[in-house]
Amino acid sequence: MEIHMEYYLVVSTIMFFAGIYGFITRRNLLAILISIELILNSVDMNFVVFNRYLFPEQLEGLFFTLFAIGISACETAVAIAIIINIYRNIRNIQAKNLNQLKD
Amino acid sequence: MNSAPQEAVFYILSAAIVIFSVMTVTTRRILRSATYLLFVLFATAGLYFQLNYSFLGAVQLVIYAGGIIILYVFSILLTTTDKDKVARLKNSKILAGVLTVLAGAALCVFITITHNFGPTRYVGDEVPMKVIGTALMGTEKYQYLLPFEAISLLLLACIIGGIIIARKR
Amino acid sequence: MNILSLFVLIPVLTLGGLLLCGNTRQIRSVVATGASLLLALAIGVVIAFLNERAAGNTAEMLFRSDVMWYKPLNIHYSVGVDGISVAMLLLSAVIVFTGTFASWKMPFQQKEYFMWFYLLSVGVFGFFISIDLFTMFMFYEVALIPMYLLIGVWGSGKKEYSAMKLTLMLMGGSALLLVSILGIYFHSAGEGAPLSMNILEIAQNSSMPVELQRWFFPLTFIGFGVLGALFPFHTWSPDGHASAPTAVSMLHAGVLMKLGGYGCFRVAIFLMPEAAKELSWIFIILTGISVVYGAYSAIVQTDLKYINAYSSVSHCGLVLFAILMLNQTAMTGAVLQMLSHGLMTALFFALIGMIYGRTHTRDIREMGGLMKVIPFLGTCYVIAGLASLGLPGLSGFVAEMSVFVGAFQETDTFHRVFTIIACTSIVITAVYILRVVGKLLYGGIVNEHHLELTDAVWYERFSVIVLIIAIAGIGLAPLWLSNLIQNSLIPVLNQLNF
Amino acid sequence: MGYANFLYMKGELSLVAIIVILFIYDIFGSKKSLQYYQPTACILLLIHTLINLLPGSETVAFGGMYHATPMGSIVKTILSIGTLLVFMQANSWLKSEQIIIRRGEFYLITLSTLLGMYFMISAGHFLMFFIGIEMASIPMATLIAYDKYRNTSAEAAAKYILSAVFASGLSLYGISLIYGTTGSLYFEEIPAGLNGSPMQIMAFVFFFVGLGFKLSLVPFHQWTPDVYEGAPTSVTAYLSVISKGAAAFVLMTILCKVFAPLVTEWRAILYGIIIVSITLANLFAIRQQNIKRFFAYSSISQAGYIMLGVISGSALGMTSLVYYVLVYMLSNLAAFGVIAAVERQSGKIMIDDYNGLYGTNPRLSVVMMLALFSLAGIPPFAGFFSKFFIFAAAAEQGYYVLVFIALLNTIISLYYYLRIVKAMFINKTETPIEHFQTDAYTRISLIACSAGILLLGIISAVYEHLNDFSFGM
Amino acid sequence: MEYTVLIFILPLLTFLALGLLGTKLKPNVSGSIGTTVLGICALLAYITAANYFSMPRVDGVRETIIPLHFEWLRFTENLKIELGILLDPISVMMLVVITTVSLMVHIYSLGYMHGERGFQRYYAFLSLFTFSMLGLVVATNIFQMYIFWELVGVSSYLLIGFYYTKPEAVAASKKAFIVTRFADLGFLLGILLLSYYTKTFSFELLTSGDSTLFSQAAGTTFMGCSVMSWAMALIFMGGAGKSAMFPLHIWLPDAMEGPTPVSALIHAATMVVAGVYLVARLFPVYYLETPEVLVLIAVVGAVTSLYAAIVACVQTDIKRVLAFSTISQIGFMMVALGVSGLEGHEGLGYMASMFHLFTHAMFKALLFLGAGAIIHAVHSNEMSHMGGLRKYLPVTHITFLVACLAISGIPPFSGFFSKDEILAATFAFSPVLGITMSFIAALTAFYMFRLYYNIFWGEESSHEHTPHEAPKSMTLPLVFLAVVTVFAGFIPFGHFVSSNGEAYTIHLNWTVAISSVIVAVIAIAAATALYKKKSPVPDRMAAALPKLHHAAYRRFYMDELYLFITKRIIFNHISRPIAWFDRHIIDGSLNGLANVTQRVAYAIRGIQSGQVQQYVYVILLSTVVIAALVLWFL
Repeated sequence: MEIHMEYYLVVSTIMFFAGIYGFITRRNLLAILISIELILNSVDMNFVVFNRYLFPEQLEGLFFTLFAIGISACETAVAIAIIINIYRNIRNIQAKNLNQLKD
Repeated sequence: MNSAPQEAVFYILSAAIVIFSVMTVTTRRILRSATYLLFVLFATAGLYFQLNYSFLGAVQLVIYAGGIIILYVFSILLTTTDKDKVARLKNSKILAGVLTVLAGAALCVFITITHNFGPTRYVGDEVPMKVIGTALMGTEKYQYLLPFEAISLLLLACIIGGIIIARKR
Repeated sequence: MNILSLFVLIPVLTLGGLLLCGNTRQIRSVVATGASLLLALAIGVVIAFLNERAAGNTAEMLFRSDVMWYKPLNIHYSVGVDGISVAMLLLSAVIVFTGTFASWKMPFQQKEYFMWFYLLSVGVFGFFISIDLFTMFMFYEVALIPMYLLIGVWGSGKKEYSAMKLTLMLMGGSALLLVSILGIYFHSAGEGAPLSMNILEIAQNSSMPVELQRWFFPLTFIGFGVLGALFPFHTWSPDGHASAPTAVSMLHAGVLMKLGGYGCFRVAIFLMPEAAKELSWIFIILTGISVVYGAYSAIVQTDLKYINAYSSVSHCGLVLFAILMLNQTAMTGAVLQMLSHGLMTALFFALIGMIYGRTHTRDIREMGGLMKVIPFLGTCYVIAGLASLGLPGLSGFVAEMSVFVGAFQETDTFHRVFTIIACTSIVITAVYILRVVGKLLYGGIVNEHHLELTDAVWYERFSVIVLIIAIAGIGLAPLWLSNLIQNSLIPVLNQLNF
Repeated sequence: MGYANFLYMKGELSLVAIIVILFIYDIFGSKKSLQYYQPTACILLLIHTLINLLPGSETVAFGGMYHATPMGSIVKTILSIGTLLVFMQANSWLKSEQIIIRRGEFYLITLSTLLGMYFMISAGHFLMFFIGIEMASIPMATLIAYDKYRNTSAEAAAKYILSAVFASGLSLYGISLIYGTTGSLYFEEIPAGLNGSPMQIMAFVFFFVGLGFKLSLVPFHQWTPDVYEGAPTSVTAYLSVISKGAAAFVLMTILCKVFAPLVTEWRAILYGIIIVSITLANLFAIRQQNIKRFFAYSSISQAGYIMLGVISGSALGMTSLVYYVLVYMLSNLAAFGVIAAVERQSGKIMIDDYNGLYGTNPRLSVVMMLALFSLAGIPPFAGFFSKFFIFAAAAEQGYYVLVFIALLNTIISLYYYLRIVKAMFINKTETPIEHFQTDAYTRISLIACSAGILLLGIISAVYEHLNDFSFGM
Repeated sequence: MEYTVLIFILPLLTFLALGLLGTKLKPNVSGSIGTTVLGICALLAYITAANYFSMPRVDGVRETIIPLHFEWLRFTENLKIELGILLDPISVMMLVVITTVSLMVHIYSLGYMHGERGFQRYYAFLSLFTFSMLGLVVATNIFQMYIFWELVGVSSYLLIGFYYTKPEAVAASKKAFIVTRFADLGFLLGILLLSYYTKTFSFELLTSGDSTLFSQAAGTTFMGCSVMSWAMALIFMGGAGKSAMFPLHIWLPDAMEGPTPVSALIHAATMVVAGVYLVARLFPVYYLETPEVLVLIAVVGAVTSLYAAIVACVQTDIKRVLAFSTISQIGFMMVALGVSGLEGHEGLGYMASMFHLFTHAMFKALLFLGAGAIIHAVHSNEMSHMGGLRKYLPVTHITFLVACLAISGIPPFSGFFSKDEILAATFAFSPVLGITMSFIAALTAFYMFRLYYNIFWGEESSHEHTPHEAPKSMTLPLVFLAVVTVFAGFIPFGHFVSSNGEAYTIHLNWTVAISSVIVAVIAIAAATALYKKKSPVPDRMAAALPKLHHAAYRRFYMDELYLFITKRIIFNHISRPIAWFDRHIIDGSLNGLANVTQRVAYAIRGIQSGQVQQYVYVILLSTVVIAALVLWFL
């Protein structure tokens, strides 16, 4: 067993935080959404790896990943719908323009 | 999974994931960003295959790579204007982001590495489709009919909602 | 139906009646009925109480009634009265009664005014009949909030500021109180025994460890003390009283501030006697300061209501001071002082309101020689002043003397020194009372318009006279009252001597 | 067993049935018959509420995936009552010109989110929990964007969905680590695997973010004011009570059932979060001018109070929490009912606009005042009782200092609640909101809310009923 | 002797009736009601006295009778206030004095106050005062005394401030009340101390000579004095306040702003001697337990007497002169008590003091009423507006002269006898004191005749209208009192009143008597020389010692001191700072708290930037921080 499970986890963690970084630094709403995909994807990977390495008897991780992919698709769809709506309203999808509501 | 090629595959895919992830969030062109994301997703699917979760890999390819990325690309094309890329964050904000993210990542990685997960029991077998199918449609423990039904309702609701918001009227 | 529950029910019914009222006449008849019923009830309860006691009923609380309310927390609606509560009920009824007549004419929204007023009285009466900590606290808070609107809507001057300040400070007090009530509740019974909110049961169990009492006693005392105008938590009082409409000032200074003293006594000292003994010195210092401080502050005020408010700080300080002496005489004095201060300060505020209603100023520098034009109000003001400075034959004297004699039973130097300090207040009181009387009533007319003022009309006379009769009643025949109170103090004293 | 498992899910099934009926009605109903859509929806939901009124017994179905407790069932009933009230208040908004074409979908989506909450409440497995929480939040975003030609509505929706997805990402990460360290996603199996290792603690913290976000606890709260302000008022009402109530109950169940071994840790976390939530929200609320935004901060601080029940982890705490949620729901809905009515009538949503409201609309003002007093915890209104009980629950576990801090904050909160009372009763203005008549649905809902506020505290039966079914750690 | 209760009840009822009915009654109706009732009271008092003094002595001692008492308020088992009537020689004597003088004043006022606004009120207050004063003297216990003590103070306040539209009157009434109130604080503290250690208020017990009563206090000291000394000194402070002893005398001259009959009744004959009465009442306690306080009393009395006599010599307001004269004479009484012993002839001072109290009440009331008649005639208090009045006011002149002679100690007028006893007692105690008191007696004679000559002799000043003799209602009391003054000295006073209740036979100490008469005659002669005719000598004397004269005229700046303490110290340096502190520090800190909260609320608004990424950043940061904190600390 040369490939330690931790390797996978490190990779997924990096992906996770890359997503977070993207989320808080990208200016375009769609780019932010893309970063979210990274986050979700890394979580999926965690589940799969844990399932495979630690608890292979059941398929809990696998199924969780399966459903998570579905849910992330829903999220994306709704989020994109909203973003498009914003685009219609203000002809622009820059995050900084979402600033009418503030203290 | 003791063979060298396996390892090589893992390292290549890992490298791809790490590199493309970072590029996804650092490139200033949104379309490229989507493309890099696609690569990341591909690589992830590759890892699933490598872990012998072929079904999952396939789902990943079909839904993520096939479905979601296409959605992204269309909406990007629909909404992008030229001036978008000009927008840049202040360095201080980027720095704060980088530092926080690095701190978080360091914490997580440190804890992950130092954590004792106990003995790993790697079983390299492919999961048969039939097992997956029964589990998905069963009502016993470790079977997932209820979530399956629930997610269908979720999808329905999201579709209705998405349409309501996105349609022109 | 328990007779005591009527004290809550009558105001509630009055509220309901008011809701149906259309015109001023109906409103007045409803409130007059309600107030009279309450007064009659209070007198009836006092008589019934005395009869029961005379018949040899020695139960700690009479007219008990107990209904399970919130079972999971063992909260009961539990009522009962001892001599002290009976006295306070009578006081409240008198002041609600006179307050009703004092606000016979309201410039606007009379219905709403009386609704809040009676909601306030629900809280007051409920508080005095409760022997369950929860209901006690609930009624306490019921009494606080109507103040905000009564002052804010019908008040004068910087009413919004005052109303907010008063409400928030009193809520601050009740925040402390709630913590300590919870603390008391969760230590109300020994290991395994069911917890209780009932004051009598808690006192009987007395299972609260002293270390915890040390925490909760100050909280409770300050919590109630805020309402009792304990230095330095008294500043809501001058502003609040100054801005409040007449009857509200009456009820507030006359009754609501007594909730503080009563609560300190009934909850803080009764339930946490060990800590009371240990920590009383802190509060003796504070109340001692209150007594003198209020009096000195009153000397330089120019607004009639401010003078009276500071005087209330001084007098209520004396109440708490006396309670902390932890002996029978002083505590009797404390209760007497509550009654006495309640009545005379209500009288004061009623008169100030009536004078203000005529002169449209409360600044004593702008008034003078009013005795000549409004002799009735002037005379009554002098009587109130004399009561306040402790003239024998009026209630203040009896109360103050009981307090001082009681306080003198504590021999150590600390108590002595503070007792003497408190005693000096009788001189300072005389100074500010006479100053006001001199400036306001005597001397020449300052403002020519004041020559055309008319003296009190019937409803004003009525409420003032009722109050004066009550004050003189206590002052002339205090023995029955003091016996009533002294007998009721025995359980507390037993607690204190464990 | 098999598919008979579904029969255990009475509440969910009837809700699905309503969704389907309404869906079909919306699609196939003629334009004329659609005018009965609103009453139909309300009546169906009422029936649903009534048939699920009795709590039933504890059921485990789908091999532990679905775990219904009587308390959960009560919470569901409370939520459906709240939803019913929101429907009634939303009526006049839904009838407005721009929205009427999307009216049917409003009910469908709202009910789906309600269904999501049901799943959340009855989850016995993290997957169900996750699906439930997503189902309660993703379609919610579309509701928030319902006034889709209003920029703020869309902006609020974007902020909501982005924050929500981010929070659920963190939460998922936590769940994955929990899975990795305990080997199970079933609630009843997890406690055995929890040993308090750093990884599990970190996992818990990440997991907590998701629910913290839904409850809008500080520091996961910042979306709240923006979204509350931007969303259509009825949706804000829904968001502020139903979604929050469900999340609070679920948080308590999960903390008590699943994370019981980590009790020291989560109590410490909650301790800090409660203090920060209540205090910070109060400080923010003080100077708000927009009444919806104001209520957003108010709801954040209320969530902090709700957490006092959670931190106790006792049966008393759970009773108090559910009771608190119920009272809070009625009070908040009463307030939002008034806000919505005023907004529909005059378009005014600033606190200063309420100056002199009592002079022109005494009834609405009184309802608003009841709601505010109840929220501030003034007796004899129900809010006093709920606050008292929740404080009692926390004090029982010895959290006196926390209770004290919370109580000090009630002073600040009283200040800002009184600001509105002051505006309505004391302040005078040249141009008050004119007298108007609200529609029947709003009136009924406001009467119901007021009755609840007045009676819930005095009548102890509700609380005692709840207490029969509550459980703690 | 239960009927004695009527003596109190009747004035009280009169007060209530007149007070409540107020202006509904015609003035002369209320006046005659008040006077009639007081007549009855006086009659009853005489009957009481006759009955009491005709009772046989028990073991050679006059019995103390308590015909009536009931419990009024109970503090503890032992400490209870009883209201009742205690009859013993001094209280019976006081009953007679009070009712007599009061009756005279009532009658006199019918004329003097005729047509005044508030006539009814005046009679109501007079009744109240009479009631209170009577209650005071018959008190069975020290607390009852305190109660009536306060009531007396209030009636005095009300009567001084009778002309309430006059600012001076208002100020004077205020001053009188507050100063005596301050003294009463001492009285109260004294009572509290005394009663705490003796466990009783009762005079009977306290004066029974039972030293076990005081055993509890033994050994307790405070600032070097025994606690009993403190208690008794404090009680004396109360007495000193009422009796205008230096330095608490300042209210009395101002109190002359009240109607003159009131001054006669309250501020000359009755109330101001309450302090003397108090000391006399507690005399056994003073003598047996705290003799050092008696010395203090003697010293205070002497100082006061001297001070007042000096000041009286230069005053120009006739009522002020009389007021200082009163202070001085009360000083005599105090000195007499201070030097007295208890048993047998040791008790000469006590007897003399009481005797002087009695005679003084009569002739001082006479003087004041006479002064009233004069003022009535010339409408001024100032000597400069008088002079040569003997033609116009013959009755007044004669009676006034009688009183002057009495106070100067010229035999056979009553003052001679009583003052002589006092001087004898002081000489017996200490020759120095005796000489001092004799000197004061001389001063007394001097200033009284200065007054007399300035009023009735000397140059006539111009009058707006010719002064005329007062009406019958006013002259009648003058004549009556003059008669009493002439003959009272022959009463065998020691037979009735003595320090231990045994009969005491007065023996004139001829040395003292003759010397004091000589001194008085010299003083009168001096006054005759200086003031009978307009003479430049007094002015020159005043010019020779300008400072002393001025200081004496300004009453040695005692009023300025009083003003300094009240206005400067209490008002400006205590009350104002406290009020400021309250408004700015206490209130300010609360407002500050509110402001800080508001400030913070505004300061933190930036956190809510409206940027969703910032929100998310906060979520992330706090998640990491929470995780790190929990991991670190737990």
